[in-house]
Amino acid sequence: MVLAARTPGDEAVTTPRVLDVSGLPAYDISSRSPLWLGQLLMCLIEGSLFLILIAMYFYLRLSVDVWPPPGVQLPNLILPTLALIPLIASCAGSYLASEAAKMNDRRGMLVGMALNLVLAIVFLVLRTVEWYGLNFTWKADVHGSIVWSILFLHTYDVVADLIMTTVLVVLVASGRYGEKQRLGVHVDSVLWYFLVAIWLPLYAVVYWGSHVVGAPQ
Amino acid sequence: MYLRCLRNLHSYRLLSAGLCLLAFSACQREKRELRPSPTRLVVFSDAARQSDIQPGGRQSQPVVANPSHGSAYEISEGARLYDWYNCSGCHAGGGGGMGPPLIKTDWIYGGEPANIFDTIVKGRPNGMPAWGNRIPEYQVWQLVSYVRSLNNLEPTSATPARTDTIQQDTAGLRPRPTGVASSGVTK
Amino acid sequence: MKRVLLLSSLAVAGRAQQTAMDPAGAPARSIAHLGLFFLALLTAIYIVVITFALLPLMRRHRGIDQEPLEGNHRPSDATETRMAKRIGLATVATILILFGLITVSVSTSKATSGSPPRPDSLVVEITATQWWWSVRYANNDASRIVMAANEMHIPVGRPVMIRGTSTDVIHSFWVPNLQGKRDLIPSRTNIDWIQADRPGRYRGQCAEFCGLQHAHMALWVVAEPPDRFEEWYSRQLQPAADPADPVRQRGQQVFMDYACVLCHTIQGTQAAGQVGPDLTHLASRLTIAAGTLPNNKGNLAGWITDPQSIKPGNHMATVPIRPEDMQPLLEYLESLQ
Amino acid sequence: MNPVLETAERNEPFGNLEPEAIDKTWRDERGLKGWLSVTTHQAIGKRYIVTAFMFLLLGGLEALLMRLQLSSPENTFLGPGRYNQLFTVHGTTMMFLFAVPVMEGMGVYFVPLMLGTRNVAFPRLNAFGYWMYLAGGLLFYGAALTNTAPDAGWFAYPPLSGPQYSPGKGVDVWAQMITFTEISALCVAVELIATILRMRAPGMSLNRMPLFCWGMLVQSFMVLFAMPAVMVASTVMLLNDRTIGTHFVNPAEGGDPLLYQHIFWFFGHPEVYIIFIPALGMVSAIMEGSTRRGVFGYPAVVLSLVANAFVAFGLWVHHMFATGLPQIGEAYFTAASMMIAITSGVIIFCWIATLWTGRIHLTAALHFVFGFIVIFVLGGMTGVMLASVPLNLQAHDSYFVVGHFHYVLIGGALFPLFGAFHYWFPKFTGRMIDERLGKIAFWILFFGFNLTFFPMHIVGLNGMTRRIYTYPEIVGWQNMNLLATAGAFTILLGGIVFIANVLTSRKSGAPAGNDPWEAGTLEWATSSPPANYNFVHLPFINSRYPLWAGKADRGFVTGMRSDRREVLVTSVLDAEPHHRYVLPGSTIWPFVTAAGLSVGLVGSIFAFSGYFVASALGMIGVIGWFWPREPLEMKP
Repeated sequence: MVLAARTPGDEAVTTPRVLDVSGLPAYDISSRSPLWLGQLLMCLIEGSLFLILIAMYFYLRLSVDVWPPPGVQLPNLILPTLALIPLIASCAGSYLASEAAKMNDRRGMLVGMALNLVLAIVFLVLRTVEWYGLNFTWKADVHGSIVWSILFLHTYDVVADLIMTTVLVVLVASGRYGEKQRLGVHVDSVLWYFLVAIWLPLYAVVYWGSHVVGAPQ
Repeated sequence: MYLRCLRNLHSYRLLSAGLCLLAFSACQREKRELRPSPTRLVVFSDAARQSDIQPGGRQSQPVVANPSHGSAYEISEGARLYDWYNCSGCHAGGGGGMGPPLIKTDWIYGGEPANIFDTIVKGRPNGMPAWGNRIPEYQVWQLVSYVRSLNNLEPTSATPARTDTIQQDTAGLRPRPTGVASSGVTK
Repeated sequence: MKRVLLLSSLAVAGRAQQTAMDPAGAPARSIAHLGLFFLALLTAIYIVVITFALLPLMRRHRGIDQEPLEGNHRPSDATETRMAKRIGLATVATILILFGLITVSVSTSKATSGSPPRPDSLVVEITATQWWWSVRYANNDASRIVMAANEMHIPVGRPVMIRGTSTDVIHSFWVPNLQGKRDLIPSRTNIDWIQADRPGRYRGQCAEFCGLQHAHMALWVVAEPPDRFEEWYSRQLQPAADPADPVRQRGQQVFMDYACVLCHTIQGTQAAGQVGPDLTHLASRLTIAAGTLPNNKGNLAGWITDPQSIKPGNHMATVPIRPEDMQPLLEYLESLQ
Repeated sequence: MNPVLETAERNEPFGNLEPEAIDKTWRDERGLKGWLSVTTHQAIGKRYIVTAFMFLLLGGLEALLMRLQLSSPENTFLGPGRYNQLFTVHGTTMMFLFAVPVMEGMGVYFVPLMLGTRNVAFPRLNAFGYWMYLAGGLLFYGAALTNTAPDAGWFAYPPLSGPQYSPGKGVDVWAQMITFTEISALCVAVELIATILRMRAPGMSLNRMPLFCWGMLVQSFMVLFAMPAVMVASTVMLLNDRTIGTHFVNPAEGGDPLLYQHIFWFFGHPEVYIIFIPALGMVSAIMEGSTRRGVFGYPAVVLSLVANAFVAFGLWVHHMFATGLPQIGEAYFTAASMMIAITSGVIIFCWIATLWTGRIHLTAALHFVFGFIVIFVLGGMTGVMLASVPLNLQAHDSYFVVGHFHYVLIGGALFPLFGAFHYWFPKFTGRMIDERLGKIAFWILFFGFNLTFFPMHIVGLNGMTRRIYTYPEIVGWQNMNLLATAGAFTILLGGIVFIANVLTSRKSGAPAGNDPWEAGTLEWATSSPPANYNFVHLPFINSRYPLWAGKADRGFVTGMRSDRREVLVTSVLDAEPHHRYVLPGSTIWPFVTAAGLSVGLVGSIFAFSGYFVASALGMIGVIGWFWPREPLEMKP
């Protein structure tokens, strides 16, 4: 497809020029799709949301001497660190599904998404256990407020994405899918990678934050 | 195009019905009479004497409507007065101290608005002074509403979730499920 | 524009002093000079830019008459290059001017904000509350501490360090004749300094929106020669004398019997409320209700009877004082010099 | 009817030319359900604009009431409670319910036309965004009518706006209304970026894109990074503090009211540019159409737009100089704030060069552009003064600032917008707007504007603070205030002339034809008003101003299917065709989703569980939205 700029006054073309695009594919399951770009932009929005929360964490940390506040027990590090394993592994499921979506491999998509879902649920269970172990709530003090906000917003996003993945599993399993839904599977993986990637700094802040930048009473 | 569609929707009717509903729910909560009416400026100069004839025990009271009930502004004024008239000196933030607690408690003298009103105006034995000879009726009702709001007896939509103070209770901190005693978690 | 400026300054002359354009002290004067410099330079630039923007409306300035007319117009390359050079020059000029402005601005900022330049400054603690100002003259000797409200007296020629905070919402301390504003924030203390170089009464006002009566939260700064200031200061140190006159004695009793005593302090009596302004020297003040009304007996009576009609939403309780009690109360309050 | 079509028919028989089929494919359903299901970008753009104008009128009336109250000292026309509600609602309406949405509406309407495509990339998201915006506006004004208007100012500083000092639900309504408009703004930003980067006409490389599209692109990216900040400030911090007792702004428990200010202004300052950068694009478009030449120094203008956006995120602290920050920070933020003057200066210089070298056609629209320059540059000058810390400390929160930002916002956004209405009116309606009435409206508005806002600078330096509902006589502010009030009513008169002009011209203006101004960009290459599908044949171009370039430099795309809503996806930089892409059809699900979400979000003002209701209803809506209905496998 040659559309390079012609110099003005180029007289090679005299009749109205016609660009026939009937040969181009009618769908493209790749990062060239507008939907993929849209998903990336969604991730940017959520990314800036979480970055602001991280900035808030450190701002609040720097304005007091004792951190975490008296009475708050330092969080357990083992469980959340262990929980990273299924979380990161679940990306493999996403990757499998998104590659299978390109090839229109129904079985691959189902296996990938199922793997993603199962590992993500393991992660969520571990998170719930750890979360329940925290000895403070958002009402305790500002440390509780910021930690709970981060945990809540990330969990909320994870659950929302998992519900969409579940819907896609249902569609693919029941055979009600076409290019559009395959594109959906592909794009769904982008959001999942993002949610996993953004958790790493959030994890560091929430669990290591009070250990590393904390100061005892 | 807009108007045509609104007509299709019958949304005028819908909208006005919705607005009426909203207005109904909002009117009490958002009521804010900055200037108390003259009838509510009474001070009860003989309050202290009256309290003597009702020592102890729960009194049955005629149902008196609390004019401040459900008004967010009046509850917040009550909170301010609670602090300013030094109720907190004895009752702390509601948890009690020198005086009995006001939160989640069995009311010694009854928890109806009229009971609390009486308690404030006439005082009670063992230390509760009679305030009726000093503060006007409208402020007593504001205090009544605030005290009741501490026990969720006022609509939650009219009550703030917290104040700009140190948390009085340890509601925000809970024991670990492993059974670590909550007494180890003090603020 | 000039005429409007002139008119407005005329309107202000002879009235209350509350303007940044007539500085009465060193910091405000530096800022006003900086402002005039900015104003002159920026006005000149503005006139030049707008002239160039409007000139093309006159045909002979369009500079394209020699070029052929088409459905759309494409100026010659020479014209475009000439324009590009001019824009480049204008941009460089902009950068240089801004660099100059930043330098001047930062150096003025250093000179006018923060702690006062002299160590012998008076220290005044301002605490803002919805909707009045508590003024406390700090002193290492506790018996030399003066409490006042809504009015501060300062000696001419001596810097005054302001340590400001708030008890509830954010307020802002602004006496435009003396200094720029400084926010008063709960749980923080902000520092600033003011200085008056000539005697006068300067009006200040809360500048950060603080609720219903933001409009009626003014204070007066009275700048006096040092000896007059010392005189005022020693008077303020005195507690209120017990009234001798029976009417005033009755008035004092009224004050103690009604709710007044719950909120106000009168030193030398049992009234020690911390909620409202200190009234020990009420009668010596220029205004009542934070600059809302001139301080005279009639206004005071109106204010006590029905504060909500004068300053709707303020936190002074409407106390129903019996008519026969009112006159003694006013007499007593008027005696608190 | 369509020039592209006519040319094509005259010169070349195209294989699959089926305008009737295309029309059938892109037509919206009729009836109420159809009206609620519309996903056409022109319809939604118009809805945004009309709704935003309703809010402009409301906000303007509120301003008039305030001006009446301030016209004389110790006035008792309005009490403090009502006045505080009025200025809060006025500011909030103008920022969140008028200025941002109207710019989005213009973008939604014109970007696909200027890019030579058929719709935005995500038409359903577009519809959803509009419904959220409408719901937010209805919530806000519904609450205001039932006396639940917020009264803590449009930036709602805690602790004043916090649980203790703002009893009632007004501030909660304010905070949640922001969520609605911010969801809407984010939807538009996402779809416009995707449209601009992926759906430009073949050959429209980035450096051939109209400046208005550049403005919308830059603005959309700013929305992307700024809106999450206001979400954190209004919802996470303020609303949660008020409803569930978090402590973000409670100093007693380690919170900090200044943190709120930082985060709010990290959004709030870019917000000004979010409003103003699309306006720069409009000015450029009007200038091109009225001087018959491309804007001088196109690359410099584009770079300045982008630089403005970057710098805008680095100077929020100049709203907080009075809070007492370290001096080194003050110096940095002074410098950053003044840097804006450089990039804005370059743009202004380029426009002046455009005016000098173009062939000026003094239309009503160009009147507004000149008015814009005169007013906006003055606002810029006072902006430079405000960037200086000492001057800022005197002027901050006084009427000087009120004057300044009205010069910047009304001068910088509203005048260009009015100009754009006059310029693009033929495209909206197919008829010309009355030029004479347009010019009369301009002169009244221009005079009234300066009469209202210029005196505010003076009275501000004379010590008049913002947001006071009255002032004593002794301070001597009454003359200036009376002038300002007179000016406000002059503006009202100008507005009435403008509205009358729009209403009469819409019915009886001269028919416009496709390209009444002989302008060069693609929106003029199609009929006025455009059909639902914009172009029968998608254009492909070879220059920045294809309509000026002559037939040799533009052409048509063939081979698109007409039986489904197909668009062409092109590469990001050079716009080389990559694949065909099918846009989803009209559906009622975005409306249903928005309605469900709204119910939940309104509930969340009263109880946190409202968010779960919102999520559940929203999720059901989204599943319905994406549920496959069309033939599943796409044939090429």
